[in-house]
Amino acid sequence: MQQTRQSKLIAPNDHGLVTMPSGSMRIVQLRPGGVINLGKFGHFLVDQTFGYAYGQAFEIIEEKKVVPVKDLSTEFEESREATPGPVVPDFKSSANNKDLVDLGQKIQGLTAQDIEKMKKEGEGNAVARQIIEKMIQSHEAFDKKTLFSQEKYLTRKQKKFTRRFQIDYLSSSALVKYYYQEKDPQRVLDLSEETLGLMMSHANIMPGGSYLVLDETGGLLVYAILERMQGQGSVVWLHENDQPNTWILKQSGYSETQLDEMIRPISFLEFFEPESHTGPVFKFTEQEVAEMSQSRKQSYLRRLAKADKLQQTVDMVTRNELDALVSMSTLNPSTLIPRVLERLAGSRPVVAYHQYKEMLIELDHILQKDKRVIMTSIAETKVRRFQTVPGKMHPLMTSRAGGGYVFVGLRVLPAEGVQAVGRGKKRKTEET
Amino acid sequence: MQQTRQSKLIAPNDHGLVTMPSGSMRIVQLRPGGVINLGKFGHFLVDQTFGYAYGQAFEIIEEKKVVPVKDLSTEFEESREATPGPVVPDFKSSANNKDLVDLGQKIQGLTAQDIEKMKKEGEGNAVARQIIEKMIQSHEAFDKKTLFSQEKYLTRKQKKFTRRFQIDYLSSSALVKYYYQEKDPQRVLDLSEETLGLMMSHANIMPGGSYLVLDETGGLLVYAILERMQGQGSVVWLHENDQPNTWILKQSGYSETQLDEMIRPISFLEFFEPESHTGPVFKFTEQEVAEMSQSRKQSYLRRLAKADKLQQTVDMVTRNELDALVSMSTLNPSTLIPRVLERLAGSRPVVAYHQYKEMLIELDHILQKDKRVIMTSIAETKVRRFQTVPGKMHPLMTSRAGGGYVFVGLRVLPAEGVQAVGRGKKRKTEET
Amino acid sequence: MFHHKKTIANGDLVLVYIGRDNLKPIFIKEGEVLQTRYGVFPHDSMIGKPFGSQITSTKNVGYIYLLRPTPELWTVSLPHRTQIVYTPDSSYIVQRMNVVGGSRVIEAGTGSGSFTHAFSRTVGPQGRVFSYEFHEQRYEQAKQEFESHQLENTTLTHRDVCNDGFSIDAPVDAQMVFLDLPSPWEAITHLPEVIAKDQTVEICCFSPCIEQVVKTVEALQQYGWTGIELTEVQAKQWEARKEMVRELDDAIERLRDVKKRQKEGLDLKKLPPKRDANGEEKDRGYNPFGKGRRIQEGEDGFSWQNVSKTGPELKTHTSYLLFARQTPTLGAKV
Amino acid sequence: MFHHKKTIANGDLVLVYIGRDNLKPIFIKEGEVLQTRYGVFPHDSMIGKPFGSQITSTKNVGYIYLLRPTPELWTVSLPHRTQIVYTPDSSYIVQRMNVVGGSRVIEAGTGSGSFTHAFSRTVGPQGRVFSYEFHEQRYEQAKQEFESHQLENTTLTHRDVCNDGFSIDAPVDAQMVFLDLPSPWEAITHLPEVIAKDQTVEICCFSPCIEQVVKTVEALQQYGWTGIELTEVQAKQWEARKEMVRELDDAIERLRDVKKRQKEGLDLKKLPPKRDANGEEKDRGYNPFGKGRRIQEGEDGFSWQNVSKTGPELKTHTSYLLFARQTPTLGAKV
Repeated sequence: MQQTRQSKLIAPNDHGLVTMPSGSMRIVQLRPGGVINLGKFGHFLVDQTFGYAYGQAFEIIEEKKVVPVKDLSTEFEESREATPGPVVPDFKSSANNKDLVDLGQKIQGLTAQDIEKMKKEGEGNAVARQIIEKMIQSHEAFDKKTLFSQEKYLTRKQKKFTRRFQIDYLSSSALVKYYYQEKDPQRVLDLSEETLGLMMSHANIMPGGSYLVLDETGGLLVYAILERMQGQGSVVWLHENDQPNTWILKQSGYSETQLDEMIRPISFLEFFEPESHTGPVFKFTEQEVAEMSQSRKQSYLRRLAKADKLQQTVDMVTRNELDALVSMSTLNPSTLIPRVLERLAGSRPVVAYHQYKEMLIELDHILQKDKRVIMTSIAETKVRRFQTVPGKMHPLMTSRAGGGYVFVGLRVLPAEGVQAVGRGKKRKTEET
Repeated sequence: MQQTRQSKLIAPNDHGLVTMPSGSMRIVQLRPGGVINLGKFGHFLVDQTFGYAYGQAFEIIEEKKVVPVKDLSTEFEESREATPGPVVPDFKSSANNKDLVDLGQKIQGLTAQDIEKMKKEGEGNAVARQIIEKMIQSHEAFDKKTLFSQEKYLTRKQKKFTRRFQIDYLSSSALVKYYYQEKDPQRVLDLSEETLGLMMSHANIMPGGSYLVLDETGGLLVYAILERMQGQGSVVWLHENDQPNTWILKQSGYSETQLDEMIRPISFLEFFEPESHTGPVFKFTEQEVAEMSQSRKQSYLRRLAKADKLQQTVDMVTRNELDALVSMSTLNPSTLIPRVLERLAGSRPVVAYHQYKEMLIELDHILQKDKRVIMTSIAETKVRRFQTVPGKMHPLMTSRAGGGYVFVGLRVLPAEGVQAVGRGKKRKTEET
Repeated sequence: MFHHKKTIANGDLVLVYIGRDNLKPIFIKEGEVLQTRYGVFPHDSMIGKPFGSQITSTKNVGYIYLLRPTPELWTVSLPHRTQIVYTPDSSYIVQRMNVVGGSRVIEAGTGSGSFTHAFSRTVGPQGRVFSYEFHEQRYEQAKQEFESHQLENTTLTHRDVCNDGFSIDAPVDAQMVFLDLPSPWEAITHLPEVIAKDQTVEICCFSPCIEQVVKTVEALQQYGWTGIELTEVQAKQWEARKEMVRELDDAIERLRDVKKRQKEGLDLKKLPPKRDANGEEKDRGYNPFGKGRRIQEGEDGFSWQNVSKTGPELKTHTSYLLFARQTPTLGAKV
Repeated sequence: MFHHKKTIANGDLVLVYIGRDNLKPIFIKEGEVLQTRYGVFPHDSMIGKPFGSQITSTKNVGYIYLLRPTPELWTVSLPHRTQIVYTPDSSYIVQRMNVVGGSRVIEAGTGSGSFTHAFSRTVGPQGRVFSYEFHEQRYEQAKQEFESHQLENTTLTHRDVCNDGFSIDAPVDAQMVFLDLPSPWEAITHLPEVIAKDQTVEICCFSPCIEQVVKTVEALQQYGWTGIELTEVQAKQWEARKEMVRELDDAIERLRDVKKRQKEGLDLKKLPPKRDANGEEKDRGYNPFGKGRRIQEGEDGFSWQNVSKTGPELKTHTSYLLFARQTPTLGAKV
């Protein structure tokens, strides 16, 4: 099957991630003819972005009109233009002068009249520089009297007025970052981008696999797996309701048909008691089918197809052919995971996420003693991001906490009646 | 009381921390006339170090003879001498040549004869440089063919042959680092230097205080507190045996008398049931005392003094005058801490260490609901150290794990019959 | 300011706890009152009370705690004039440099005085803190504050140490130096005049950016400081929480129940809620997880697991801490 | 090498699990045997068995597992020729750069090929990995390994990319670039020839030292790469353990018991141990914590709390990861 997601060019009706220079993000649907509102930064016509590469940054230069620009951030442009003295903003536009007057009024030690007077006493940048210098000297909010922090202050002011944004492809990373950093980490059970990546690798996700998945994030995990598989393979989605919650998947850009091909939902009842809860749908005769109304016939055919698919899924499951278990569930891992891992083929990863490490400890104890699982551990990963500005590099001062934990193990096929001769983890004995 | 610890100059009979360029450490007692054996690095006469400042680095230049040197590490000297080409070791001594031949023999692509041939074909550093270059080209263990890693390789070789060491004052930091990084973290319950510092600050340790302490490390915590107090104040040492285990304190350099003045041991029975387990010692009449043998009299006077001191300690405790609780105990914190914190004065810190965070969670739950305690949290701190070599700065690749966790709270005096009007932590409610 | 007193007296500084991150410093003064959202609290009712007392307002609605000042509490309550040094950094610096009762410490710049308080507490009456601030206004504010807080062991000087050094009329002989300056390499040149000559002296430079660290390493080397080591402190705070333990079997049972009712034609959502005698909503059908209503953490009738959680935001960087020391070569004495 | 097969066949690569950090790669060959400390394991007995099978030795003492190769397991088992890229780093890089089935990736240098395997697994049959190694011997070893591992989607080139660039006879059009080189700024200049022109291209540079990072940032800027961000990954592994819960009341009771016996003149230590019917040592007096004997974690008769513990050593630094991207300005189409 060919590649199912076009992630290169901004295309009509795509969902995309819009990022601002401040780092704030939003998910938008790029409808042809639509207008996206960026609050105080203005609006832009969606049509003007189609055909550009995802990752393109734009600047709103006039009402709704955008032009492509090189970078979302203006940092590097500023540092290239930096003058040896204190940083001086552009004083040509009256808008900026007004900003300075506003600024001045907030400062002890200088009144608005003082500032006006200084500006009148000379013209152009020399005066502006004096103004800035005097303001810096008296401004409380200046941490230290250095070029370094003045730039920071003015960069911050500048950032507020740069009307730029970037449109990124809505990858699983874009999605998880949006929810985890920006919107509501609990929606994705506090999952971070790096923890998601760790799960994908440990679960050995690759095109053509069949993965047993629990996903209470609304489909983020399923989406990440589909993304890696690019149409080849399937996800058996084990869920505790009538049908899985797919609200994130709806932003994915996959069509219903594509999703239907790749995702095989199965409820707990169907999974654990297939005999009682699956089985052939009542079949009408060809004559009866021909006599049905169009809508009734379609409904019937859909039910048949669904039952057929479910039967295939049940067969896959009961044949123990699944290539990994990847779980993001809030059910007690200690009792859930041992039950479902039985359906994995041999030498297949068991990967279980939980927001709280404490919830995975008992699972590790239980599976350490379970002959069906080896190489268990609980993994934790955290990425530290840096302010990456030449001359002023340092880790970000604050970041989102959390990110979750991942239990990892390998499902094996124990031989019958084997003596555990000096095997298993040596337990440290206590001596008090 | 005057300062009880001389921490400036290396003095006879002190215990000191000896550090090698590799970073390895050992604790030694500097006995006059003694000899300290540093294994393959040689020996040194202790007498030659007295009078130098603690922190002094020395080099063993001849059998047992040491001279003071500027720095333990030779890193900066090397980088100051660095030549533009590949780093060349000193070829004047035959010992080094031998090293190279040995090295050569380990390398595929060059035989010892090749190396000898190259050396014979020329003299001096040019030849040496060729040898090194060729070795680097063919040596498997060279990560990358750059100056950078060659230096690292040769610096490592050089470090092995530099006969330097440093003598540091045995501060609480030196002690905890020695056990935590080098010897056996379990002896200090996996406590790190930074966690110890965090406890000292949160417990508001200052000269003149009276601190209620549990210490299962053999006295490291007590020592840290005494160190901060410099003879002014006291430690009420609550322990679960006949007497506290003081094996670390024995290295402290405090005399028995000094320790006796500052430390007030009290057992659990004496603490919780003072009426049953403390009380006046049977007193002999003056006449009877005068007739005692010297040893029996001393023993009797000691018993009296001890009972007297214990009574004072009990009084301090029962008057609820203690200035902080600082606990390093392996007893269940949930049942221990609430019982002992009662003896704190109002607005006094409650600080409880445990190696495992999970052991402090229930304590936090319990004290969140305890009206006697506010501002609870569990703190964790970890220091990351860097290889601090100009041009090659990066965090250390590996470090000791662990370091422990600290519960922190503040003991308060609840008013009678107060309504908890919308107070306390808002519990996040679950909606499933 | 840092004492072992048990009882509040007139003139004392008290940190009034109004909420977890809401500590208000007040000086007790006869006749005055404290206004808070919980009502009015007369100072006279505080005098003679033990530190740590919980006090209710005159209306007896809500309450406060009267806390004894410590540097750690002060760090939470003080008005920030600059970025302050928080307890995970300051406690490590103090521990590592072996600042103890009687120590003599240099600190530049003073900034908001947060660390000055921590030093003052630790060195005690026998120790000395020499603090330097170049910014006039901040100097004035700190001066006033240190005086009203009675930091008698602290000497504050208005000085640009980078240009004009550290020397003052009194002997300094610092054993530990803490530099929180944009360009510490400029100040390092002036240190020889003011550090102790009879022992190893420790230094810590506090810089946010890597490039500053690199320059400072150079300067330290140049001026004979050794054992130069860059470090950074990563600290976290955890809170005890409870997570509902949801069992697979209960989930299966609930699904079975739902399916059964579906078959029976009941649409659970459309019916009005059942209520019990108290008017509380009763669960319809099998509802082992309290679905559809708000559950209190730890509530009876459910199974709970103790877990720990960090706050939503982590302080991932304050500054780099660069340590070094300088050892005078003293003579050996046998 | 990376397949979904369930059953072991002749010629397959199998990772034999002998112990937790002891994975031995073998190629199944009829007639051959595997020697381990547990005895002899004929390959013939492995053929036809499912991957993941536990096999006992001919002596039926001890056992091994026959594992299907994955890059993560390979990382544990491979012979290190250079410092390798471990899973916490590689998994983040792959996720962040959005490497998926069908992707085209450049990697330089190949090193020990650990990351090459991870890329190969992820891009799958439709994707391509272009790997470059300058060191001749390492190139030869990798070549042989990739061939025997049948990494058919991987093209290995012996090249010093810093001087001679990346171009090869076939089209590269890389969408992602991973540079693990001492001087990545030298290689960056050659990238325009080999990266895709119809979409944003992602890059990640892997450097241990800060100074390398600073230089690379400059070069990236210079060559039009944007969104430059420095990151580092800090990962930990935890293990479930049990800690004995020792109650204060039991400690008090034990002390009371000790004191009582002391008063009664018994010296517990001097007596020979009491033994029970099985010859096991019986506790003398009140001994709620099993003092004096070795207790198994979780042993009955004591109270236990689940805890987690990290290994004794932590990997605190592998390298800095510097990310950036390059977006071609394509025309807008309505």
